[in-house]
Amino acid sequence: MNQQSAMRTITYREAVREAIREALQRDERVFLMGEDVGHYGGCYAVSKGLLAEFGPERIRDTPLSESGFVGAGIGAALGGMRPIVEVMTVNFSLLALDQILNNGATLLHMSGGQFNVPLVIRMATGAGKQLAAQHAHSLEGWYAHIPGIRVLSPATVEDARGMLWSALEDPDPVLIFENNTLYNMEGTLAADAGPVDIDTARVRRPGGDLTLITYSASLFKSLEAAEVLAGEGIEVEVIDLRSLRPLDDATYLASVARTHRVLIVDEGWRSGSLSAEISARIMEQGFYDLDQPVQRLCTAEVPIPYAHHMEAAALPQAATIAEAVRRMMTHG
Amino acid sequence: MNQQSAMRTITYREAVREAIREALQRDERVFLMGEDVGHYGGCYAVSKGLLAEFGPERIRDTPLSESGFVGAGIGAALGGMRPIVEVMTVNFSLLALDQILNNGATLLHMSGGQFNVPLVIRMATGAGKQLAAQHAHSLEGWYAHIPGIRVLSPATVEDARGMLWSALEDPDPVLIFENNTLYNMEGTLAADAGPVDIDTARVRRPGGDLTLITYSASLFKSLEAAEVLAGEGIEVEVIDLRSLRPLDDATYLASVARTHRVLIVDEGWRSGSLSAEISARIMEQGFYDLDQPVQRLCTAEVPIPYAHHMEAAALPQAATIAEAVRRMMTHG
Amino acid sequence: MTSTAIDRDHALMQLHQMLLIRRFEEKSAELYTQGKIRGFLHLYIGEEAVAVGVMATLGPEDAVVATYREHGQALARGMSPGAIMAEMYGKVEGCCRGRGGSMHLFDTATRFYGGNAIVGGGLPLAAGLALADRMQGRNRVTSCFFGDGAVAEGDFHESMNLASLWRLPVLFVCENNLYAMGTAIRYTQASPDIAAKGSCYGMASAWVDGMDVDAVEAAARKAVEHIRSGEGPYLLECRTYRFRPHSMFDSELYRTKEEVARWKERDPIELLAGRLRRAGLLDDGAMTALEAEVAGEVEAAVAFAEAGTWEEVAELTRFVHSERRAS
Amino acid sequence: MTSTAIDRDHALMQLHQMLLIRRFEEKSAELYTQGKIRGFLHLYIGEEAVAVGVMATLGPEDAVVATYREHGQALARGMSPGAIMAEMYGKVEGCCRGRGGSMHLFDTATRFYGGNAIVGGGLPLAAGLALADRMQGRNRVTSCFFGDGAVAEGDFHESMNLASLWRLPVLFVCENNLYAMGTAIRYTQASPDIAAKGSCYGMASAWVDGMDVDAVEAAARKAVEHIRSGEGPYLLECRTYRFRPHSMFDSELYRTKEEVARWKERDPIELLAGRLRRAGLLDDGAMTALEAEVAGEVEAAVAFAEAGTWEEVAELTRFVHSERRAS
Ligand SMILES: Cc1ncc(C[n+]2csc(CCOP(=O)(O)OP(=O)(O)O)c2C)c(N)n1
Ligand SMILES: Cc1ncc(C[n+]2csc(CCOP(=O)(O)OP(=O)(O)O)c2C)c(N)n1
Ligand SMILES: [Mg+2]
Ligand SMILES: [Mg+2]
Repeated sequence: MNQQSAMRTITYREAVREAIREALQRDERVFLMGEDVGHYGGCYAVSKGLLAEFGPERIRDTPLSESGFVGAGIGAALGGMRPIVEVMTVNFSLLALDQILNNGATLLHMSGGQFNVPLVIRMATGAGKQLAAQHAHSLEGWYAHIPGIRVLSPATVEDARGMLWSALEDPDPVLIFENNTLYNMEGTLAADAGPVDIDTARVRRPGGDLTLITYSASLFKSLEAAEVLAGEGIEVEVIDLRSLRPLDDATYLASVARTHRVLIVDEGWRSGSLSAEISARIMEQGFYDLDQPVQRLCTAEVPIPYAHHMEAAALPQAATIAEAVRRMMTHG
Repeated sequence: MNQQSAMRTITYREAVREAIREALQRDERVFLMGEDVGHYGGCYAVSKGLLAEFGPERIRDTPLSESGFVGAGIGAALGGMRPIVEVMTVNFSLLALDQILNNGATLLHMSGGQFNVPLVIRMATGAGKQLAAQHAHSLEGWYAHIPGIRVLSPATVEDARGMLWSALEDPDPVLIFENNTLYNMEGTLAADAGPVDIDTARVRRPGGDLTLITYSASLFKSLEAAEVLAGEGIEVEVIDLRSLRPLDDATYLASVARTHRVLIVDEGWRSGSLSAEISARIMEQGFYDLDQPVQRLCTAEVPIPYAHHMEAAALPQAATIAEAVRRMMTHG
Repeated sequence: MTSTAIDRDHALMQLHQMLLIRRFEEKSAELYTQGKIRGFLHLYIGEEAVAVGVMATLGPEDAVVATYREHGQALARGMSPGAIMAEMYGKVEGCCRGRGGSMHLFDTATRFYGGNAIVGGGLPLAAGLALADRMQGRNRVTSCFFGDGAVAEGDFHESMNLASLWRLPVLFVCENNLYAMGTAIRYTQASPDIAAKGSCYGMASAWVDGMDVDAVEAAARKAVEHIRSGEGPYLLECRTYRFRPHSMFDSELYRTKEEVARWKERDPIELLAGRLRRAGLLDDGAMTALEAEVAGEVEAAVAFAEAGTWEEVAELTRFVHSERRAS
Repeated sequence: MTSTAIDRDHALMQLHQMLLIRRFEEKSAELYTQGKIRGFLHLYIGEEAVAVGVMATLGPEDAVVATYREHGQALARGMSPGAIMAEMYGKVEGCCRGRGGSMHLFDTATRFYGGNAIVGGGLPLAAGLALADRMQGRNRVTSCFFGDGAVAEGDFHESMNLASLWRLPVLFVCENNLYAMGTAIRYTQASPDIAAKGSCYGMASAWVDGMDVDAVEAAARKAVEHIRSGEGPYLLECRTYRFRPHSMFDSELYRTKEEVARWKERDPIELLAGRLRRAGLLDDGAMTALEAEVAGEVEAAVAFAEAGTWEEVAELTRFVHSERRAS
């Protein structure tokens, strides 16, 4: 079998579903719990079919009780299970934030190392579907502030498939954010795709002129912009962070040392976004490599509006990314 | 009456209490609501005596229902009242974060400008009292990520006294964070102290060698460090941010243009803290003024431990601040 | 006017409102498939008697807090169909300048406070609005609509307790349509008798057939009287059913066609129309005329929305904060 | 051993435990004023019968989730007094290396899961621990202690519903001491009958005199049997009173000295001791011996704490994450 034939096309949604199915098959301590994961098949149809395959104990529909079932996930993890808790969107997860921060992220340290919490929480995130101000925020970068948890942001089908496995092997809480605009995206995957490393960032496109640091759905907008810019003679190196906490400083600093210019693209609200942390770290660790100040392109600091043109205007887009790069290349 | 005699000494606690009392006297739409604000006299004794003075309708003890009573505060503000909602500590406010972000901060924009929320939320914040990992976090910088709210951080008795007035005049939600280590602090206040501006940062100590940006309790540690450093011939300009959202960029950028060196001291966890945002802004707007990279001194990224020495080690202290400045002055 | 004439006018008004909701939403679904409306669209079809029955008992000074499934409440409350439709088009002439869409209808004129898309998130607001009324000595009622799914949320519990503890003038209306998205109430409630939960909060409560607009109105009237007389809040469970999928993305794996068909036999519009016909208050001609009138209203709403304009992109950051200082 | 001998041993064990809690805490308060213990210190004095009565009904495989007022539970569960005292000193020999202090006692050996200082925050954990047991087919009980104040929190509601819906083996123990900090239950509960709230969740429940250790134990035993037989969770309200201020910072403006004095007449230790004396199972000599034994234990705990060492500052970031991979 040649390499070509060992690849297959799969959607992001299917990749997540496969990852869940396989986890359920591999380890009987694993179960999926959340609103509408069972009979409905998942709000984004991720878990469709799993109830029939694994039954209602392991594909567990919960009442609308975000704090309750996330906390129960923490308790079940303490009790020896390996729960995958799905919170429908990051917006609703605020209802469970006390459990996530004050218990999930804290118990191990506070108990002097006695009680670890091997829990995975999956959430949809992101705008772009006209779901308006209570369904469209990107708070994954905000979650990355919390010590004691890992925050992952799979952009590719390979990561959608592989990060869950690795997350389940982690002894501590891992939050996985799936951008809701990616579920229908197709990508190719090795037939034998397995776990992926969750510690490092990846250069998704090499380039020598400017380092573009991003993650999740913005990766594709950035790659699109990079393609356009390549036609103009500007070679952008595009880095996919993959893990938002901890950040893999080494990968982007190495790139900065080569390109001397940095643009960070982040779908979070600008002030206090993850892009600020990355800029600050480059300030601290890469200052003398810089030819010009690090720039950021983020979501406008507004509750995301419903109207299509307004929502689009609020977010970074391929065109505005390309424009930001061009501005930097002219002024730099 | 000379200027001297028009000043009086007051604790931070009394300053907040006076501010609340006066607001209650000035505007009958104002009321105070929260856990133990009435019969107990306030968890930090801030509201002691107010129940007797204003009665249980306006000094309203609530059940332990953070989401419920913060949401009710939002509703009451919509209904024409001017609530001051007290959440005992920022740690517990996570239980109300959905109401704060998804309703309080969002309603005005989402309703197309129809419904503003004139609400003030006060919370205690900060470590230093050995209250351990569920009572000692400093999340005010994290709150500063949310569009649609103001975030204030009074460090002085003057601000503790005056910011509440200004906050109540704001038509939109204002969060005021009172560091729990400051309540016993004494300061002097003009007898006729009134509202203070809540838009600008203040230079609390001028100096030409280095700009130190901080807020709240760290201000005093920073001033202490600056005093020591002055003895060593290092003149540190200490800036008190006062407002964490919006940030007053102009004040600190002007200082940076004079000193060319910046240290930010922030009691939040380092990654994703407010210090990152400020560093990123200086990167963007003050890069060419810098002689060396902006540095940050923050709280260690750990749940705050109980033991005194461990808690102290987790936080920025006058000594570690001075040391950080010295390092910068030698290497710069 | 004779009392029969009054009754007839009132009944026809109810029918009119329910029909308007029905046709307005049918049109919305059509427009959704055409891509004119996007985002999430939750239809109220089948549940019209609840909104219409309750709204009839409220005065203009009263307030309404609803969920993301709120076209019915908005229309029954008297909001402009054109402004609602334009909102769903995302036009600046929409009731929220196109920023909210279907899930976030707001209106100062009718005291309509959303359109809340966080399940349970409207309940604390309602308690607060009622608190403001009570503290300002206004004899108003805040009605708060939510689904059976919301009952499991902590906010339900906290708000019910607060409202009862402080005797706040809130009418809690639970629209129990037996499902929260695709999760049947037996999977969400250990004890599915929602009205009975009032007792744990010392709150008066009742349940009513939510397909019968007269029954809903009578029950709501009793509840509102209770509230206005200062006896505290009231929980009214309306047992109803949604005829359509949860939203436009739902393949309805979780319930049978037969179950849906059985409930459709109790269509609230048919129920009322049949009753009126039997009482001789409605005939084919009147029904045709009513349908035509409603069709005209829906058409006008669509025309208004179509003619609408887009908010300037430069306005994106407008209203993050107020443009005026507080008074 | 005769059954009377068993009863006597058991009663003396109860008395011993209650006395140990009492003297341990009296000592803690003293050490607090000396500055040896800092942070928040919440004493259980007056409520000893609850922890002691309930713990007697649990086996070593069962689990305990408690609040920030948990010295009583920790001691009654069999955690080492020395490790608890060292924890409050902030020493590395403490049960959490001095990181938790009084509010955060944890212990793997006795399955003691805190020490949770977010009111209500332990309830979802308890539901989850019980879920793990059920899914793994272990016939264990998770006991979960919380105060009357916690009942108003959304987490109470969500956890009660979840536990009952899924028939999870949780014993919910509400320590109703009539106050949440300084707020009397009449200001926090619209309907102050906590045991009655079980009905809204279809959960078996009862209340019991929390000053009478035998009554608590009997009630808890019944509840635990119910749970172990697979009939689902149980809510047990224990009516009790704290004799001391809420914490060391409380000036107790919210209750009268007379009220406190009245409750002290029902001191759980005196109640049991009196009963034993009347039954001829306890005399002055035995009591003196017991006091001496307990004093020795407390002294040993203090000595252990005093002899303890400080965690290295370099260890500050240890255990933010686990040091091993998951198995
Ligand atoms: C806090 C929260 N959790 C989850 C959702 C996703 N969601 C939207 S509607 C819905 C079902 C709500 O059911 P119910 O309360 O019965 O109202 P219905 O849709 O039946 O009118 C869910 C789970 C949400 N919007 N908010
Ligand atoms: C969520 C939360 N809100 C507020 C507090 C502050 N607080 C600590 S103990 C307490 C009173 C709790 O009362 P109760 O549940 O009756 O327990 P008791 O102290 O009487 O044992 C309060 C308000 C907290 N720790 N957590
Ligand atoms: Mg429903
Ligand atoms: Mg209590």
